[in-house]
Amino acid sequence: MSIPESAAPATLAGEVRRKTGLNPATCYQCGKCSAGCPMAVETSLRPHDVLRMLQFDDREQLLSSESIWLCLTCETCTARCPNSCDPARIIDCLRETALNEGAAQPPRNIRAFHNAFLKQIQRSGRLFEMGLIMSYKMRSGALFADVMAAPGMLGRGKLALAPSRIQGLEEIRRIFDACTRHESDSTSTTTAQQNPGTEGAENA
Amino acid sequence: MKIGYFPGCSLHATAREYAESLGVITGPLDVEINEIDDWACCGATSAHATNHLLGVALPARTLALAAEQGHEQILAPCAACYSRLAAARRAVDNDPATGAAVEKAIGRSVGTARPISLVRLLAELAPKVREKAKRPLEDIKVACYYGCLLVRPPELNDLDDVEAPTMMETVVKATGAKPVSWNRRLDCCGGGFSLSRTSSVVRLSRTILEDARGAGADVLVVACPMCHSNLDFRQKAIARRSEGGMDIPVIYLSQLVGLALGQDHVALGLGRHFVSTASFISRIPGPREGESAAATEVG
Amino acid sequence: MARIGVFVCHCGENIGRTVDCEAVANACGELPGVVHAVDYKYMCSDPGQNLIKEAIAEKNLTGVVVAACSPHMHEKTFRKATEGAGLNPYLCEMTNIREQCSWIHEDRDAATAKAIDLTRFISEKIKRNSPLAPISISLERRALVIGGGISGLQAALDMADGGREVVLVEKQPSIGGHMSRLSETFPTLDCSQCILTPRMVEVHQHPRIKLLTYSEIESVDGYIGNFSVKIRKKARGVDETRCNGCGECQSVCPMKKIPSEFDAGLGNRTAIYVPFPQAVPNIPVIDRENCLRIKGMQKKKAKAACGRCAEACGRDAIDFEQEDTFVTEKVGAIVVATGYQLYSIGKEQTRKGITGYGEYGYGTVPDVIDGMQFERIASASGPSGGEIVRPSDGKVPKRVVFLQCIGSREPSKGIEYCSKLCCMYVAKHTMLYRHKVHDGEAIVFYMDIRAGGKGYDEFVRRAIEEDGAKYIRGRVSSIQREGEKVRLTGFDTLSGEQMEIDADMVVLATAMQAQPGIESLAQKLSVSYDGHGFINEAHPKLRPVDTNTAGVFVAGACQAPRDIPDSVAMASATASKVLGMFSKERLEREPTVAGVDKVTCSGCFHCERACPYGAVERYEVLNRSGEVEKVIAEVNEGVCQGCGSCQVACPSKSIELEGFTDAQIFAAINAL
Amino acid sequence: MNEATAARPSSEGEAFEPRIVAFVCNWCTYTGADLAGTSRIQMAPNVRIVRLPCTGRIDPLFVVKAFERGADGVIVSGCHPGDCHYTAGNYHARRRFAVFRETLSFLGIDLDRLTFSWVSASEGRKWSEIVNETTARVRELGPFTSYRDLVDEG
Repeated sequence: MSIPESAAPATLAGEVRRKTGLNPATCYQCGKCSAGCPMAVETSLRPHDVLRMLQFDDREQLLSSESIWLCLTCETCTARCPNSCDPARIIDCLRETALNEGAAQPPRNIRAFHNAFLKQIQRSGRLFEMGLIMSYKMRSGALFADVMAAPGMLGRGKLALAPSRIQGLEEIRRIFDACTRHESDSTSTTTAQQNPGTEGAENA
Repeated sequence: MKIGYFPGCSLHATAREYAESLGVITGPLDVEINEIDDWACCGATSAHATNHLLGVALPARTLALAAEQGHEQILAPCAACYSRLAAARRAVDNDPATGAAVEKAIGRSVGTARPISLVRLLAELAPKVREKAKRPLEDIKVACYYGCLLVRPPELNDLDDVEAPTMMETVVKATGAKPVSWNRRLDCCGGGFSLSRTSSVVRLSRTILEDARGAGADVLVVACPMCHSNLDFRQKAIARRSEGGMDIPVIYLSQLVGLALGQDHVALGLGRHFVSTASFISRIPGPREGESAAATEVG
Repeated sequence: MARIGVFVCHCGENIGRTVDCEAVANACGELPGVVHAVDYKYMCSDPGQNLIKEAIAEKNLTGVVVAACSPHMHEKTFRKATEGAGLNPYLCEMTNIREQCSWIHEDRDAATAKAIDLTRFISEKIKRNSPLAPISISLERRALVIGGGISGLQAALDMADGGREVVLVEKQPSIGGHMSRLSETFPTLDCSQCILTPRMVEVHQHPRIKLLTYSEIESVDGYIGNFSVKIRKKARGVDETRCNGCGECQSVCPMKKIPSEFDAGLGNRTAIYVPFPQAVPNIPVIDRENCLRIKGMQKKKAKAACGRCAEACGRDAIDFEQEDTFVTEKVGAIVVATGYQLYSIGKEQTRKGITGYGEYGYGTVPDVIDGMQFERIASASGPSGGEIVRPSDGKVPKRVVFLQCIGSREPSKGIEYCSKLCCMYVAKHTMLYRHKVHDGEAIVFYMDIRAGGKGYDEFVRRAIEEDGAKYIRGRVSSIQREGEKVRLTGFDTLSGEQMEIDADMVVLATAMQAQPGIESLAQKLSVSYDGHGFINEAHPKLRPVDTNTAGVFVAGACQAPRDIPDSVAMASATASKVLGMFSKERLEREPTVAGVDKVTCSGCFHCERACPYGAVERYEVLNRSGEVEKVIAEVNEGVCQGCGSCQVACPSKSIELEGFTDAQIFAAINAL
Repeated sequence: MNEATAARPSSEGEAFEPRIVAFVCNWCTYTGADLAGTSRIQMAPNVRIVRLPCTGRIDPLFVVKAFERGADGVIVSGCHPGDCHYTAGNYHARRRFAVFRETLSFLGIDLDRLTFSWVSASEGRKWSEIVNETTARVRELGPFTSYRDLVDEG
């Protein structure tokens, strides 16, 4: 079976196709996804631009772009794409590939949030909002954001004071390791230092 | 009807009132919800946004726990948790390679438990809600807000349609209230960027709230803690930017149903919202004095 | 002893690139009985065919095997060549080493080995072929046309002008089809009615055309030259002989608010109605679901309701008790011209596997209409008398947005093909709109403009350059009602801008689909159709207007999306095919029919039960004194179509299908 | 026994390549296979097509004879129910082969080596999938030797 050139294994599109089964070449650049994208006004690369760059293998520019991190994963593009290209899943895969290749450049706050969030799960299995906010503030430097909200939250009993740990914490750790190792087996590069899962574990 | 229950992290903290209201309406609706023992976070956006397998394995463990604890169905009131559980179910069922990797990661078989969203469950129970309603909310105009993960992606949608769902409206009508027709029902509120990119959340949630207000809604009803915090907790910031301010109470579908069933508004956690629900509650007639629950005849 | 000639074709490089034709020829050369084996670059060319003729003459061959393309392509060509050299054409067979070998394999050795195997099969089979003479059958030189749109009318007129009798069956109360609903037509902007109405009248008055409107095909029996078609004439409720079309009944009918199908739901009609002013025949029909009298009768009510039309009728032409009647027509050829229907964005769909447009509100957003509805609005005989107004409040829209490719080119909605002509009629719509609303703004969302016909692209450029239509390359994600306006969220991929447009009216260029129910008609005609319900032509280039069923032809949009100029040309093509067929007194038919071995047949008549055509008849074997010894089966050569089901059902193997006898098939299998 | 089949490459050197015979009807599946050809859809080269006017003409004995003469797998394919060019041929085939399946397994033929399918004239891709799937399945099952051993001994 001859795979069309734009999705040949060596290209980024080929890699996306291998990981997700989706073929970026099916996109005929109609712009309907970008028309409905809530973040189109704030991003330089809209969903159909991402597909275009994939078709022409602009690997570095795409993997290091900030736009793929500004995606709300709201699935509007995927729901309305005439060719079922599933841009949402493709952009998910690009973020993952970017992280694995150390090319990812998410805005600091967003990287901080994802890392804080995943570290929380590794620490107690469940989200402990106070811990999440502290960990997010440390990483993002947004020390004073929402400080005024704390009393309101406490007053309304919306802030648990202690994390609720689960028994199966070991299982959660094993899941994180397995998923990170699964990453390094299937990606071309071996290093996975950028992956938040592991980073969280380092400075627990 | 016995059903497994996956509260999700926020229902124990920032969205306590969602759990509280759910707790008081399941009784009258003859639904017994059993919290799954030792459940863990579903990973929400951060997991699947950075690592596809992680985004499936975490919820898959919950599916496995539910199956082991004898639950065929899992109620996931939070839209994000429902979406992740459905994504795990679909990945395991349709993609053998991912299924194998998931079962290797979680070290147990996933079993056959399936998630159900709260909107779907309440829509199925709508006749009972109508029959048990003690306090029909006649002249309350409600804007039903679905957001993204309740209806999209299409293959995970458990409601009646992807682009024109009516199940929330069905439940609202069952409570006696009147759903208004408005456009922003399925738009995204900014979701996981609440902390990390608040400006986007304010921009998106503002258009939603302004549209609901324009449609004459007295209250906005949601079924997702992320949407709720963006529309309620961030409403003060939005009010500063929207001419004429903004003061629409944002409550959970379970709270509205609770009100209709005559539950006390404190028990429903209606006091925990940032936008005061006092004025809205005052307009609701108390339960009909002297009439027994059974005799209440609902228009 | 068999003297077989094997001819292996390179077909330029189509075969030669992956199959070693020389090796195939050499390998077959050694087969027992093969006395001549050559390979040549183009067997179907003149020199190629001469190779066969010369070989037959020089080596007096008893069988010819041509290893080349599919028999569907050139079996007739090579059989003619064989016959030209004096050898019975049915002693020539083809091996398919192109479509079923060289084109689908890349490994040269495997493809060559396969080509040798396939050629060996047919070489063994040909040894058992017997010379056959074509069967001549009677030919009913009358034609049936199904569908009274522009294609059906044109085909009927051409055949009738060619001197043949034509029966034209139309499902709707009047002929004219979709074209009668159009305002103007591209690329000349001449008025649709002016071209069509004279055609309709010509058909109505043509001495050799029998027009059956408000009728449908009930069943089709027989075969090429001898079809017997049962037609259901649905009850109009009006006696056609008496009615003079005065229209009194319509004016008194109390049911005034029934949405008119002709006006695509924008205008209303009465229960007894004539679809449009220029209807042919100009005879009303009673809508049985909405007529108070008939509904009363169906509910067996004692007192007869309404009946005003009958009272008003001066010629006593109204007949509520009228029943469906049946007519059987004997015809030699059938032209299918049933046309198309437009895709609807609604939630309910008429075809399986098709989804509507939830993101555009499934058709619930007011002032969002489809192309046909815009034609009705723009048409002088339309609900607004030709003034462009919007359906919700009758106001003149100041900004109209046209969306191309709604349904078409959308695999996610179940339609992956392009409907070919929406680019043209959207450009036409912008012109009609701008000509009537000079200060109006016309915006078109498109992906690629496909205007490939003669004068077509110039037509679109005129809409853009002179009539000021604004073309935006991109698509719209959602359509919603925003107060009085229709809010579209779109994107312009050329400028990279997301945009929200508030329009007064939106026109969707929806996809062209096959008519609902075409599958059952195709099965009655045993004609094959594709996954979308479009009728399959026999071969896109070699036989574009034939179907695989002999004697059944296809014209117009029922075969694929097609505009009026192409439909008219295709209709005339079918007429020429039919007239060609009718130029002979009798028809010659493939002699591959079944025959009974009178000696071994025990008269169990299993074959009779297996035969779908009733081709098995009874033959009485008499003894010397004339008494009936036994009754055995006999095949009527004219009726038998050569399917072979009888042969497998026969316990004593006494009935054999010529060309596919057991000996031939087993010979091929044995060569495995 | 034809010499060509005797020398079939079953020596250890080359991997086992199954020989599959396909009995197809001329109007639907054969035309579908032609369409796969014109669209250049690549597929396994193991299948040899025998053209018959209709599946109604396919005698179950053909299937047995094919196995006897060295086939490792057989495909029988024709028009979808309702689409038959002769209106009822494929119904006959469906009934015959529904009954004949037991006899075939009684005759020692593993039913996994048999593929029955409906392929219409416009389903070129579906035909290529059936060819590839059957070839892969039969390759896994290995050569069908039981009949040939009988023939060699006899």
